[in-house]
Amino acid sequence: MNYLCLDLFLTDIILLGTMKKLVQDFEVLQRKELNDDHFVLDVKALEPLPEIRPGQFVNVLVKDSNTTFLRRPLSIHFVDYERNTISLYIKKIGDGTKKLGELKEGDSLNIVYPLGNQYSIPNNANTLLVGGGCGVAPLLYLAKHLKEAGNNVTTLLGVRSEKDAVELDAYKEYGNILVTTEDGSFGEKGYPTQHSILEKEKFDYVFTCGPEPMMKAVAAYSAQNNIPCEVSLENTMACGFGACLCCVTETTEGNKCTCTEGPVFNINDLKW
Amino acid sequence: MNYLCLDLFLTDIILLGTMKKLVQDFEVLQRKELNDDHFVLDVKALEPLPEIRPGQFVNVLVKDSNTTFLRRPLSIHFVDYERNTISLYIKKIGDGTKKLGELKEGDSLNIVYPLGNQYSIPNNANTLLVGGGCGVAPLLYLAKHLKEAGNNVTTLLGVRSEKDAVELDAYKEYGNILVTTEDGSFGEKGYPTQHSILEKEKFDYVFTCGPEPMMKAVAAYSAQNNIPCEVSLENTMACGFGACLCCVTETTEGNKCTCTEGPVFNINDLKW
Amino acid sequence: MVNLGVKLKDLSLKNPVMTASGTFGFGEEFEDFIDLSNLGGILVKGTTRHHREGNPYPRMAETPSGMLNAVGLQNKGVENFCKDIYPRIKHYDTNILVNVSGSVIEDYVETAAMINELEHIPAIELNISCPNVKEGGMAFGTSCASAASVVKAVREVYKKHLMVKLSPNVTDITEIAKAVEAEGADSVSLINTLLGMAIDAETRKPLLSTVTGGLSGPAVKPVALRMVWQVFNAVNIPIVGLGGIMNAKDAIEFILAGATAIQIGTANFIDPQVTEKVVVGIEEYMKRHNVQDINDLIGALQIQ
Amino acid sequence: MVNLGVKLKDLSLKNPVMTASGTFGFGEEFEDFIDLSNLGGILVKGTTRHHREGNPYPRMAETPSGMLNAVGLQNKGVENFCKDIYPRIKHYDTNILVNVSGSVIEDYVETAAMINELEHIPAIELNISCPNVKEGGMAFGTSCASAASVVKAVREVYKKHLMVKLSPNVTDITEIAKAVEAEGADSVSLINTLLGMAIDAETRKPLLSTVTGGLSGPAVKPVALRMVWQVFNAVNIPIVGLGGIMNAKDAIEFILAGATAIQIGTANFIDPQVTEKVVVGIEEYMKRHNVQDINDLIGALQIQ
Ligand SMILES: Cc1cc2nc3c(=O)[nH]c(=O)nc-3n(C[C@H](O)[C@H](O)[C@H](O)COP(=O)(O)OP(=O)(O)OC[C@H]3O[C@@H](n4cnc5c(N)ncnc54)[C@H](O)[C@@H]3O)c2cc1C
Ligand SMILES: Cc1cc2nc3c(=O)[nH]c(=O)nc-3n(C[C@H](O)[C@H](O)[C@H](O)COP(=O)(O)OP(=O)(O)OC[C@H]3O[C@@H](n4cnc5c(N)ncnc54)[C@H](O)[C@@H]3O)c2cc1C
Ligand SMILES: Cc1cc2nc3c(=O)[nH]c(=O)nc-3n(C[C@H](O)[C@H](O)[C@H](O)COP(=O)(O)O)c2cc1C
Ligand SMILES: Cc1cc2nc3c(=O)[nH]c(=O)nc-3n(C[C@H](O)[C@H](O)[C@H](O)COP(=O)(O)O)c2cc1C
Ligand code: FES
Ligand code: FES
Repeated sequence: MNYLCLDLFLTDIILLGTMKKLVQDFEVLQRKELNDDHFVLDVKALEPLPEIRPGQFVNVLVKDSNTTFLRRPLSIHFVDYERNTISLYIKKIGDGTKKLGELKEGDSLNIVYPLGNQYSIPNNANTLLVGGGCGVAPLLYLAKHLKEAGNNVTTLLGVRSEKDAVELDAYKEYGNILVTTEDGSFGEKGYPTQHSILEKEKFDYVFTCGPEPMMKAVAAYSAQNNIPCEVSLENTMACGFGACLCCVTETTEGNKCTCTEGPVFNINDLKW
Repeated sequence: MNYLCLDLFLTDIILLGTMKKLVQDFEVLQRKELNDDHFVLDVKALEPLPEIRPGQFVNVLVKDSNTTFLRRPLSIHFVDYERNTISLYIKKIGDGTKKLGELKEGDSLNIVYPLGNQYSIPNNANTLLVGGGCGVAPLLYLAKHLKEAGNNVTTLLGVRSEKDAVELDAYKEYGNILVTTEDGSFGEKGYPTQHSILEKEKFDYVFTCGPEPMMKAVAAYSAQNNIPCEVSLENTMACGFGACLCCVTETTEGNKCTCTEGPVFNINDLKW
Repeated sequence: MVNLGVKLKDLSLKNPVMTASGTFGFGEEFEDFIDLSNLGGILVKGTTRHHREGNPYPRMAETPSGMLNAVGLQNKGVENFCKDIYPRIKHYDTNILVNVSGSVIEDYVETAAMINELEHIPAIELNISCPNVKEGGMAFGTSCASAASVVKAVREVYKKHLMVKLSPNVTDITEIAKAVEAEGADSVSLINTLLGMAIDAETRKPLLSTVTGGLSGPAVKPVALRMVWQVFNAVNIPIVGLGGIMNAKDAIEFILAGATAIQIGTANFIDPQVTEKVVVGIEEYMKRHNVQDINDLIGALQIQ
Repeated sequence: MVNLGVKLKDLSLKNPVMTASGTFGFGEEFEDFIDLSNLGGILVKGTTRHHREGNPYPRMAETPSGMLNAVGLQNKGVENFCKDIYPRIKHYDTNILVNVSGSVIEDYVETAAMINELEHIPAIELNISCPNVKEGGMAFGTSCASAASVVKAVREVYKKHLMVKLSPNVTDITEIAKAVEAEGADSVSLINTLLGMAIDAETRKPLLSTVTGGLSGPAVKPVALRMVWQVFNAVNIPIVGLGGIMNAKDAIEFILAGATAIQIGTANFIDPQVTEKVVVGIEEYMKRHNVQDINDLIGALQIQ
C-alpha cells in the first residue's frame, strides 16, 4: 500500500446524493430473536426495492411508544432482492427498539430509506471486517458485496460471550468468520484487536462498525499498518436525510453531516 | 312523590370517601366487539375485588400510545365477584380508547379504582334507567343492584340504529329492556324521551347516563313529573380521586368535584 | 446505607422527594396509595386569604406529554385551613409546607402570618407565579420589583423557612431569583406552570374556560431543567426543582442540575404511587453509582 | 372548490402552509418526498453574513414529545447562498423566504441588503430569536429596544416583505411584537424554540455540547398557540404561527388562534411528507365544516 493508492481509495466513498429517497410502509415478514437483547427483523417492501448499497441505513417510525418521538436510525443488515426484503439487526436499548422487538408478522413499519453514503468496494483484495455489539449490523451486506467483487473476506466479531456470537453461518457464506469473546467462552479471548489473525495475516482494507472504543482501536491498528480503513459512525439524528444538521461529525475538512456525508468515513478524514 | 320524599332520596347519594382506593394491575380476560366502535373488556383482578358500587368508575393507564398522556376514566359496566372481574364498556373515540380496543387476553391493564360516588338504590320501587351512547356503561351494574333491592327495573336505551342495540339480553336478566333508534330500524323511532313507555307508565325513580342533551331531556321529563332523577356526569379529569380539582361541576351549593362528589348527581343539585 | 437526607437551610428533609402544590390535595387523597412518612415533604394546596371558588368548567386539557390546568386556586381560605384541615393532617411524619397565594400583598402577608402560628408547618412556599388568577398571582413573579416587594412584606411576618416559587414565564429567571434571595427568601422552588393554551379545532372553542392555563408534565421538563441550572449558577440559597418529573431518572437530572430537593406534580395523577417509587429509585441509582451521600450529586453536572 | 390562498400583506401564498427555517434545508432535501410547488412557501436555512461552522457534537437530544437542538446556525454565509444555492433553487414554484440571522446589527443589515437583490426571494424572515448562538441572536429578541433597533436598521435596506421571527423566551411577547410592528415589520412569525436543557443521568453530562439548546415539537404547542393568540390581540400585521404543528388539526388551531399562515418544522423529520398532508387536511377540514375561504378561519376562535 502506498499513499497514492490510499488517495484513490478515499474518493471511493461515493456520495449517493442522486439516489432517490423514499418513505414507505413495509410489512414485517418475521422477527428472529438472536439472544436476550438482539433480534433481526425482516421487512418486505410493497414496491420493488431500489438499489441499496452496503453501509446505508434506514430511519424507522416507532408507533405505539409513549416515550419515542423521533424516528430511529438503523443500519441495513441485509437486502434480499428476491424476497424484496430488508433485514435489520437491532439491539434493544430503550423503548423505541423494545417496541420494534414486539412487531410481529403482518405488522407494518414505516421507513425512510435508503440513507447515507456507503462503504467502498475494492476488487480482488484481502479485506477485514471488524464488528462489535450492534455495530455488526451493516457488515453482513458489506461482506456479500465484497465477495461479489472478488475480494477475500474475513469477518471478525467481538462479543461478550458465546451466546452473543450469532449468525456465524450467514457470514461464512461470504468468507472466513472469526470471533473474540470477552469471557473466552467462544473463539479467542479478548477484544477483536487482540485476535491472532491480525498478526498472522496482512490485509489490504479494513472496515469496521461498533462501539467507538473498538473502532478507535481498529483505526489505530490500521493506521499503524498503513491499511486504508473505513468506519461507520453513529450520531444524534433527527431527520436522517440532511435537513436538520443535527448529526455533525468533526472532520479534517470541518463539520460534516453524518447522515448524508457519512455514516461511513475514512479514518484519515476523522480527527481521531 | 312529594318533596319530603325527594329530600330523603337526595341524601341517598352516599359519598364513599371511606372506601379504600387501589392501584392495581388487572389481567385482560377477553375483549368482546359489540359493533364497529364499541367493545366490552373483561379484566380480572389478581387480588379479591373490594366492594364496588353501581355508578363508580375506574381510571385506566393506556400504555403504548404516542399521544395519550393521562389515564382514561371509564365507568364500571359490571362486576362479577365469582370470576373476580370488572367489565368495561368502551367506545373508541381517540387513540387511548383505540389502544384499549387492541388489548388481548393475558395483557395487563393498570387501574385506579373504585372511584366516585354511586347511584342511590331505592327499595320496591318502579325504576327507569335511560342510557345513550357509551353512557349506557354504568346502567347494567345498576340494574342488577336495583333488582336485588326488589325494584321493578325498566331500561330504555337510545341508539342510532339496530346495530348499536347491543347486550339486550344482559339487561333482560334484571327487568324490562326497551330501545329507541334514531333511524327506526329497531324498537321505537326517535329519542328515548319520546318513547311511549313514558306516557304509559309511572316511574318512582329515574337514573340516566349518556350524552348531555339526552340527560337534560331526561332531567326535564323527571322534573316535570316530579320524579327524583340521578344523572352520571362526565368531566375533564386528570387524577380521578380528588387531588387535582380539575373536574368541577357547578351545583346549587357551589363547585363540586365530579370525581369524588360525583359522577352521580341528583338533578336538583345541578344548575341545569 | 446511603444518605438520602438533605437540608434546605434549616429545614431537614429525610429525602429530596416532595410533592408539588395543587397536585397532592392535602396529602389525605394519597393515604390509600402510599405512606406519606416516606416522603421528604408535602406541599398542600394553594391557600389564599379568602375562600375562592376557582374557575368554571372546563379546567383541564390534555396536551402532548403534558396537561393544561385552569383550577384557579380553588380553596376554602386560610382560616378554614387552620381550623379544619391543619388538625387533620398535622400528625403526618413528614414536612408539611403550605403553598400561599394571593392577589394583593396584604393577602399574602395575612395568610403567611396565620400559618406562621401553626406549630407543625415548618415552611411556606410563596406562590408568586400562578398563571390562573386574574389579578396579581403571576404578575408578582414576572418582575423583579414586584417579586421583591411581596417577599419583603411576607418576610417581616413569617419567621420560619420561606420558600419562593418562581414563574417560568419570564425572560430571565435568574434576575427574579436574585431579587427574592436579596429580600430574605430561604430557598426558591421552580418551575410553576408555563402559560399555554389549547383549542378544539372541531368546535373552534378554547378547551379551557379561561382560554389560557398552566402547562405541566414532561413536556416542560427541558425548560425546567434549564432554569434550575441557570438559577443554581446565580444564587446561593438552595433550589427545589420541579417540572415534568416522572421517575427517579428525571429527579436525578434535576439534582445534578443544582436542585437540593425536587417536587413531583402531574405524575401523581398518572401513578399515585410515583413519589414513593422515586425515593426508592434514587436510592438504587446511588447504590449503582456508588454514591454514599445524595448531597454529592447536587449540582454535580459535568460540563467540559 | 374552497379557497386556500392567504395574503401576508403584499405576499400571496397559495395556501397557508410553509416550512420552518432550519428544518427544511434549502428545500432540495425534500424534493424526493414532496412536490414543493404544493406549499405556500418555504423558509430556507438560517443564513448569516459569514460562514459559520455551528456547534460541536452532540447537537440534538430527544425529549418528551419534542427535541432539543443546538445546531448553532451552521451555514456557508450569505455570499455562498447568493452564488451557489440561490441559482439552484430559484425556479421553485413557491415563495422562497430566507431566514436571516446575525450577531451584530451590521451583519443583519448586510445580509438583508444582499438578499434584497435576489429577484426570486420575495421576503426574508429576520431571526432575532435563535437561542443557539453565543452573542446576539436571542438577545435581540428578548428586549423591545434591541428588537426595534435591528428591525429598524434592516427595514432601511430591505424593500420587500419583512417578516420578524419572535422568541418565546420572554415575559411578554406582545411588547416585542408591537415594537417590531412599530419599526415597519410586515409580519411576525412565532415561535422560535424555547430554551431548554437535557441531562444524561448515567454519565452526569449534558446531552448537548452547548448545555442548553432550543426545544421544538408538540411539547411546545400549547405555549406557541397561547403566544399567537396573545399577539393576534395586540398587533395589526399578519401572524405566521408555528411550534409543534404535526397535522392539519394543529394547523387549524393556529389559524383559529389568529395565524394567517403556519410553518411546520420538527414534524418534517418524522414525516418528510407532512407539509403536503397538512395542505390536504386543511382542505378536508374546510369542506367538512363548509368553510369556503380559509381567511374566514383566521382568528375565528370563539370565546364566550
Ligand atoms: C446511522 C445509525 C445506524 C444505526 N444502526 C443500528 C443498527 O443497525 N442496530 C441497532 O440496534 N442500533 C443501531 N443504531 C443505534 C440505534 O439508532 C439506537 O440504539 C436507537 O435509536 C435507540 O432507540 P431506543 O428508543 O431503543 O432507545 P432510547 O430510548 O433512545 O435510549 C435509551 C437510552 O440509551 C441511550 N442510547 C441511545 N442510543 C444509544 C446507543 N446507540 N448506544 C448506547 N446508548 C444509547 C440513550 O441515551 C438513553 O439513555 C444506529 C444509529 C445510527 C445513528
Ligand atoms: C367519569 C367518566 C366515566 C366515563 N365512562 C366511560 C365509559 O364507561 N365508556 C366510555 O367509552 N367512555 C367513558 N368515558 C369517556 C372516556 O373517558 C373518553 O371517551 C376517553 O377518555 C377518550 O379517550 P381517547 O384517548 O380515546 O380520546 P381522546 O384522544 O382523549 O379524544 C379524542 C377526541 O375526542 C374528544 N373527546 C374526548 N372525550 C370525549 C367524549 N367523552 N365524548 C366526545 N368527544 C370526546 C376529544 O376532545 C378529542 O378531540 C367516561 C368519562 C368520565 C369522565
Ligand atoms: C392541577 C394543578 C394544580 C396546581 N395548583 C398549584 C397551586 O395551587 N399552587 C402552585 O404553586 N402551583 C400549582 N400547580 C403547579 C405545580 O405545583 C407545579 O409547579 C407544576 O405542575 C410543574 O410540575 P409538574 O410538571 O411535576 O406537574 C398546579 C399544577 C397542576 C397540574
Ligand atoms: C434542527 C433545527 C434547526 C433550526 N434552525 C433554525 C434557524 O436556523 N433559524 C430559525 O429562525 N429557526 C430555526 N429553528 C426553529 C424552527 O424554525 C421553529 O421555530 C421551531 O422548531 C418550532 O417549530 P416546530 O415545533 O414546528 O419545529 C430550528 C429548529 C430545529 C429543530
Ligand atoms: S440527521 Fe438531520 S441532517 Fe443528519
Ligand atoms: S379529576 Fe382530579 S379532582 Fe377530579
